[in-house]
Amino acid sequence: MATTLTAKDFATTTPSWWCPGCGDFGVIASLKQAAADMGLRPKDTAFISGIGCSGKISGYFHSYAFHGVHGRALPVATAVKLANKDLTVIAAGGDGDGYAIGAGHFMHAVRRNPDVTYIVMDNQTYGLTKGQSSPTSALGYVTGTSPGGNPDEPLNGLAVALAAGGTFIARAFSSEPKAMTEMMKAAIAHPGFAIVEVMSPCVTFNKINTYKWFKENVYHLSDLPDYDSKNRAQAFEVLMQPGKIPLGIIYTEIRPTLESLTIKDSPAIAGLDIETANPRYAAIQEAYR
Amino acid sequence: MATTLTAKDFATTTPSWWCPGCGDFGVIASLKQAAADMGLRPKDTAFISGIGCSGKISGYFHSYAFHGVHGRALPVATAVKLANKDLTVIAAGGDGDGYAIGAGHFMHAVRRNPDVTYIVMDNQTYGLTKGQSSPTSALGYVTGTSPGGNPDEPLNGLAVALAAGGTFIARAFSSEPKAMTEMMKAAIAHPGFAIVEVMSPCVTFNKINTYKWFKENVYHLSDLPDYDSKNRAQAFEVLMQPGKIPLGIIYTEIRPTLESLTIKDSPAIAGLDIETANPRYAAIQEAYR
Amino acid sequence: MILNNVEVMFGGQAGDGSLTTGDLIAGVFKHMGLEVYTYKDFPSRIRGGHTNYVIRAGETPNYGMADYVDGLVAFDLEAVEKHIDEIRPGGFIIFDNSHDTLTDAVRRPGVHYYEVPLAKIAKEEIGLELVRNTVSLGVLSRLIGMDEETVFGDVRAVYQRKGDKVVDLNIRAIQAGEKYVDDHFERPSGYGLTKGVDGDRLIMMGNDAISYGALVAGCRFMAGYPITPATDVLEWMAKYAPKYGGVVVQAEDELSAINMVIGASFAGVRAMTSTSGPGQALMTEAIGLAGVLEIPLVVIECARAGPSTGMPTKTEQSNLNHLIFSGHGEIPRVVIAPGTVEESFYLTATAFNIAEKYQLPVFVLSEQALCQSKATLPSLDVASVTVDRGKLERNGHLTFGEYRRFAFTEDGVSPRAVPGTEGGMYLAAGSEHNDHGVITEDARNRAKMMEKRMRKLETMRPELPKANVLGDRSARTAIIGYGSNRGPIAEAQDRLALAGTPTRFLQMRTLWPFPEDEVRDFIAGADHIFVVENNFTGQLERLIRYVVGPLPNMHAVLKYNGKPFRPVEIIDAVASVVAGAAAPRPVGA
Amino acid sequence: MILNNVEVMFGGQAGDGSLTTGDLIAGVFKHMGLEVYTYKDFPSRIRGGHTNYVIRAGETPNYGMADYVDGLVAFDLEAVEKHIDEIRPGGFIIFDNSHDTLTDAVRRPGVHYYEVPLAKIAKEEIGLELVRNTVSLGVLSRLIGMDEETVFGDVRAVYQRKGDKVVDLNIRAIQAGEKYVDDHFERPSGYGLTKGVDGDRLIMMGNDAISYGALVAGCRFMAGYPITPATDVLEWMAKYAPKYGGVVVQAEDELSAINMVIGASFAGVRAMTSTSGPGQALMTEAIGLAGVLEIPLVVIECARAGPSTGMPTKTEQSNLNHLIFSGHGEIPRVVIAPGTVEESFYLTATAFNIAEKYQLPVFVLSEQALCQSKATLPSLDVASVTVDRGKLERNGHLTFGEYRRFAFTEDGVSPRAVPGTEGGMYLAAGSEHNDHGVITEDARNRAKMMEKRMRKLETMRPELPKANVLGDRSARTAIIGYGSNRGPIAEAQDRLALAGTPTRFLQMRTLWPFPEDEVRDFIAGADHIFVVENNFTGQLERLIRYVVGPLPNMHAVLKYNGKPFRPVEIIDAVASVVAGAAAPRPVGA
Ligand SMILES: Cc1ncc(C[n+]2csc(CCOP(=O)(O)OP(=O)(O)O)c2C)c(N)n1
Ligand SMILES: Cc1ncc(C[n+]2csc(CCOP(=O)(O)OP(=O)(O)O)c2C)c(N)n1
Ligand code: SF4
Ligand code: SF4
Ligand SMILES: [Mg+2]
Ligand SMILES: [Mg+2]
Repeated sequence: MATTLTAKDFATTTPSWWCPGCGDFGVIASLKQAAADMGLRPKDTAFISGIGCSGKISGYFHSYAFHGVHGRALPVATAVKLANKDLTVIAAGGDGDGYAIGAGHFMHAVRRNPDVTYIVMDNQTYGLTKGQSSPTSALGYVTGTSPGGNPDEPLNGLAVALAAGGTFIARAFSSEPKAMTEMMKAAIAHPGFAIVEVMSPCVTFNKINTYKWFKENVYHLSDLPDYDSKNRAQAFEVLMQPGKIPLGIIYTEIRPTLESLTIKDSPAIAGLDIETANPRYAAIQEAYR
Repeated sequence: MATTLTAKDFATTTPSWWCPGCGDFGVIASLKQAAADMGLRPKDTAFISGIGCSGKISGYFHSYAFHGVHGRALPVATAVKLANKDLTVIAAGGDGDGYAIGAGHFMHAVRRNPDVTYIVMDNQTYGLTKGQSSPTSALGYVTGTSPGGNPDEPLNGLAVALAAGGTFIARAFSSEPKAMTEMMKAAIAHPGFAIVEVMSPCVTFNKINTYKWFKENVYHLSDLPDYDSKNRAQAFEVLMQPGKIPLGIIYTEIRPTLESLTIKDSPAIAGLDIETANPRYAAIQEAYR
Repeated sequence: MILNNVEVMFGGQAGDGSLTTGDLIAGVFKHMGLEVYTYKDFPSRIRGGHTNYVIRAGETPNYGMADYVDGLVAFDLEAVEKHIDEIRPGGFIIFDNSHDTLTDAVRRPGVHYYEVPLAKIAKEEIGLELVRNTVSLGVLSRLIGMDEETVFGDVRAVYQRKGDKVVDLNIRAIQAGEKYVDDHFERPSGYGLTKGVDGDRLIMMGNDAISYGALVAGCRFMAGYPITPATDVLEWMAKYAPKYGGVVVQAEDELSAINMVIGASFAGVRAMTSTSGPGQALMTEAIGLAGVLEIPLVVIECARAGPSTGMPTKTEQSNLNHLIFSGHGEIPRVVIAPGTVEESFYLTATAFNIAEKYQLPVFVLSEQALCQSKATLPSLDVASVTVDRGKLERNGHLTFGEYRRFAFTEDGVSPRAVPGTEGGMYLAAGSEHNDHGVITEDARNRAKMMEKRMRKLETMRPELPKANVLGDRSARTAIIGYGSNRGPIAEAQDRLALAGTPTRFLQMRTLWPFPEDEVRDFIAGADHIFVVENNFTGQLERLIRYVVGPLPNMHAVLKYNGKPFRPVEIIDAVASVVAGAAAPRPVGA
Repeated sequence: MILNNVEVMFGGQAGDGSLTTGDLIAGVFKHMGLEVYTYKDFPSRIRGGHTNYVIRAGETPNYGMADYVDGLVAFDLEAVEKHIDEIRPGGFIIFDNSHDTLTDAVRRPGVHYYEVPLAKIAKEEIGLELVRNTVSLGVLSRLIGMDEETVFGDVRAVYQRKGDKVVDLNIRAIQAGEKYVDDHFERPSGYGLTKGVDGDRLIMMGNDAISYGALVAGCRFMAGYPITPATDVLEWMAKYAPKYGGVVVQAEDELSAINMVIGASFAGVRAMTSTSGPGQALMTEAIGLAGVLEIPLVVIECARAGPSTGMPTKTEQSNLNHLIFSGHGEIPRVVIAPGTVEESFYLTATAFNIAEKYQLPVFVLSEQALCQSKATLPSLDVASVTVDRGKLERNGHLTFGEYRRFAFTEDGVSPRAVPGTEGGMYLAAGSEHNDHGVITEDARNRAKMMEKRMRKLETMRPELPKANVLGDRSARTAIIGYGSNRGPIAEAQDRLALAGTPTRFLQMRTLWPFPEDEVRDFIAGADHIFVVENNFTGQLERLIRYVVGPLPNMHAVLKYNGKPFRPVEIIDAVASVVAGAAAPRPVGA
């Protein structure tokens, strides 16, 4: 069926549970547009999300959607890709889901490099639990759990990904839909683990990192005349630079995917016929005589 | 009691469970020497280890020792330091303990920067479970769980620590005891989270990364004329350089410790008198009238 | 005319501020001298989605909701649609007809409908639609006869810190509401309130009481990870603990949190964490570690509806099995469950003494309907809380080599040294170890060590919180329950008695080690035994069966739809069986 | 003279190669036509520390160890000291006196001591101390009369791939051992072996059989994290699965492993993981997710001695409570337990059908004494294994909107679509959801969904593996047990019968949903009921009590020192009670 789909075809009938003005609306909009532009098929797309306001996003994207437990979206997504390499696999979650409870899986997904796109919806707070500090919250950020100000240095997820061997590292801003859509398309097209960290403001709880604040603190790598997204040292420099938040594709590199090294060119596992017994089974026990 | 202690005073009577020739012997030897040189007191030292051959080390270091569950040494160590900031707190574990199951905690301990010294005994394999691949095993490393060769890019723990805001990042080699001892002293002296990754060969299972192999693949930063351990970009460069393994203090930086930002200058919590009720308790309920 | 006894429900959309107004009303009732209980029923989202807040007031304490709602303040039609059948015949609805209009489908005979353009009044007369909640308060106040002075006083107290303008705004909003009633309706004959004396009382949430109890018990370290409905405790401690020299850490996950608590306790500090189902599940491995290391710690479990993410903001008692039986291998552990906000304070304090005296993990089990509900209670007697640290060797001087951290003792408890203590150095190992703490796999030592650890479960029994027995001890109908069900059960008891079925009620407060004698003695001679709990499989009933066997006359009264029991549901269940039914139907199924 | 029935123990230091020799001897016994069982008792370290390997051979299958060891091959004094009291009167010890010398303390009347300088012979005559194990094999072979041809044949087979030099070395080592016996001792009259036919049999570990069963059942995805004693399964699958188009992932931890398994199953692949206690504990939260998502998966639990790290290489059955009751909220789940290596194959295959037909997690419970023990068994009938994927909608064409992933059905099982299927798109959410999969907190839907999920536990009952009943069904003495205790119990039965106490034995193979009728019927009319298990609290006995109550004549026979039962221990426990004791003493305590 070659009918071309539009963004609307990736919408579900479920009404969103997000607050009016939440940055996450921009994310789902760009994602649907990207899916349509790339000619994805809902039936061949798996969308795995974590837990959080952000995690609700899988319910709003028409596909084989999975809303698992907190922090485990990446192990699920990695396995879905291994189980059926013909699927387009996208994972998404919040800064807490991905960088706090999911931090270990994040690092390992990066080094394994499965062909999965991972969208981190970063609002620098825990939205769904009503505004505690998150791994990306600023030092001194005052919340219910940090009335004296957050004492923890914010975690630089993208820098960590770069150090862990990331092959596609990008950052978008949810009020720049066009750029975000293009970035998502590039990420989905990237053969390997692609991270898109989206600055997605929480209008209800985060009164510091607002749309306005971001507009004042972001800049576009495309504006740096000689920025080379293949240069890891340069990528590290812009990522570690305090204060300024770079937007755009920060780093890309091609190395073998997890599937290519494990399943190689054998067919998608999910398609195998396991109902009829394999004649080679019996031979195995000869080793135990 | 100002009697000066020797390395022997930090030994326990428990016979080691390590294989003859294991790299871990060098680690405990250097640690005891460092403790003696620095005038540490067993009663004021807490030594927290994970699970693995490496994790057994806490049983061989005379102190308040803690041998917890797999991968959780850092949360325990961080809390011990917060609970009694007057203690010298040292944590240790293997590459699996610290970089696989403990990866998330590692990243967060780094960013929190408690005054804890963390020794990662890296043998690039899972020793205690008989030689499976670990997060630091080379690509293609053949083991029982990876008969087709390890498909996962090795994890660069120190680079990740650098990206996550590490303040003391160093690497030693267990057959260079003197250098290792000095490094441990510097790490313990460092006011903040200090990581010493020790190349500690597993003579029983890892037939690739042997003492010989290391001797051929390591180099000393002290031999680089203009290497500056305060230069993060330079640190990133040497850490990401494929093939060559730099030894020495790779990066140092001073920023406030977790204790200094939370407990500030109030006394050690463990010393508080909680047996006698605080007169201010009653006032709290006035807010609930 | 029902005097001084009313249940009001605020129904609207999440985040519309009805929580503030609900709290305000709860305060007004208290200050009028009434006993108050509140219940929050909100969705797992921040803004939007139907939410409701029940405030109940009476002359005697009620620890739960009534059978029906007397007055519903509905900010939209959905609120009426969802709750119309919970309105007591003769009750009333204050409906905001600014945007929605009432449909015939929600009309019931005997229910009074007061249609008030709340939002419109707020917007046009006060100039701020947001204050429609306060306008509704004015309307309600007039209809049921709240004490105006108290209302104004509380409004001032609440909005003070936002400045006089805001105070004035809200005062005017109330007056506008009152005026609308005066202009359009006459006061319903149905309800009335008289102002009594407030007295030496408090009003707080179960989670506030738990936190307060922990602080007073000397808890100076808490590590946790946010999770509904347990986050309140973490936030309360984050606010107060530092003022008393303590520290609170928001960990990166629950695995870290529980291991931090173990570390802090190892170092000699009274430590705890608070969590709910999903986090509790992640703590399973470390709880086993605490058990074998004989490290004292307190875990606050604020249960919610599972399995998995389930319904995060709804109440359930489906975590009991997990607290008692989870984990590989066998360790001694304690599970205690307060039944009221007041008990939440005292039992939490007790938990720390048990944990330290017996050197093991103690779970304080609560659930959403109790831990996030506000209730009035007598002022708390902080002076009555004592701290008993058990066999703690601190700053003493032990003789290294002689000192045995895990000495085999008669009561199973061994002297506990903490870092900084001369001569007390030892290895705390999760691997099996001998009395010195040295790892060994010797079979005989292993057996002895298992017995030593498990022995504590027996030696501690006399010190465990006893159950409350309510009602008529000689009644032939017995009811057993715990936690938030104490309220509805006790209330059901009164009415059952009036209807000729006296009952006795065992409100269990220690659930593990299972108080076998307590239960056996209690059910002796009962014709019918009802075990009331909010879960599907009858987890408490199963534990009782283990002790007394599958009794033909024992019935689990179960509710697992996320809502707490209302008394009438228990009454019906009991009555049906007493009247000959084989077994009660699950409630709300 | 005991013919064709011998239990040999190799005792030395971990990593000294006695495992290889032990396996070699096990092979020799098999090839001589005997039935073999082996038990590995090693420390949680790689080199050094006392270890021993028991190889038992007989004419009829034994699924466990005998009461006593017939012959101990001791490479050091420690081995003799540790095991001298396990030697059967009339038994013998082959002692390597190269470095140690026997002390009086280890001399026992009736035990024959053959002192042989094994290491010295190996070093001086063969030129390689390492082959002292093989020398000892020669000594043993001669003493108990192994078939030389078979021995040489097996040695060749085993060392072949290491080249002719190594083969030759080992052959010479054996001959040296034999010669030493001929020169110094006469063969003991006590033991003898006759060569029979090997026949159509296999010899494998429980973990091999489990893995093989999974592969044949169509398992094509496995994710796991190494942990003793479960790592074997991960390594077996890593070797074979790729040859059949599958993939095996070593995850970064168990949290990742179990979530990967869920992901693979969501995508339509038969998936499993294998772990032991500590890892199982970490999987708790995700198991609840699988339950509410109705995702089929198989978890292999190879139990070891807890709590916490405990004794990682020792056996225990203390994880049953956890598998059944852990987790917040309530989900349907299945626990089945093979009792032999052969059953390990067939029941694992069955587990996958149950998991997929009922769309839930199925645990295959084994323990160190079974999963890491080798035994002889009839060749496996791979053709008899069928694959039933239940209501799986694959590559079909569903009508989106009509399709309901969680449709309310009579049997509780709903049609399961997997990615790639047209029209089957749905949201798999761990939050409560309606039949379409849309998240909802509606109370009525919630109750219905809980009932639908839990209903599966009832509809599946007819398909669950039935228990084996062994012994005299009409006997008045009943024994209940599962897993590795099948062997010692069955053996105890024979001897109890000879001694005048016939028994019936229920070897349970389905432990959850608890087979209430099976157990009730079995114990009906028994004078005494013994529940034999390797744990402290009597976890299985507790489950039985739940069904039938605390029977005065039901006794838990417990052993929790890390060692499996020997038949005599069960016999003594039964005999003591039959003779009037109130209750059996814990074994080895
Ligand atoms: C194991 C577990 N712990 C805690 C929670 C509670 N919880 C739900 S969402 C969340 C974090 C939300 O923050 P983030 O991931 O940044 O998502 P956001 O809501 O900000 O989009 C937490 C802690 C949970 N659901 N499961
Ligand atoms: C939760 C849990 N999973 C798995 C194990 C089994 N295990 C013990 S040590 C270990 C890893 C050892 O590797 P490493 O940390 O590198 O230490 P090494 O033995 O190499 O020094 C594993 C997987 C465990 N003890 N606990
Ligand atoms: S709380 Fe914040 S993150 Fe959550 S939906 Fe509202 S605005 Fe978005
Ligand atoms: S197995 Fe390897 S890591 Fe473990 S003790 Fe032996 S040599 Fe060291
Ligand atoms: Mg967030
Ligand atoms: Mg290692």
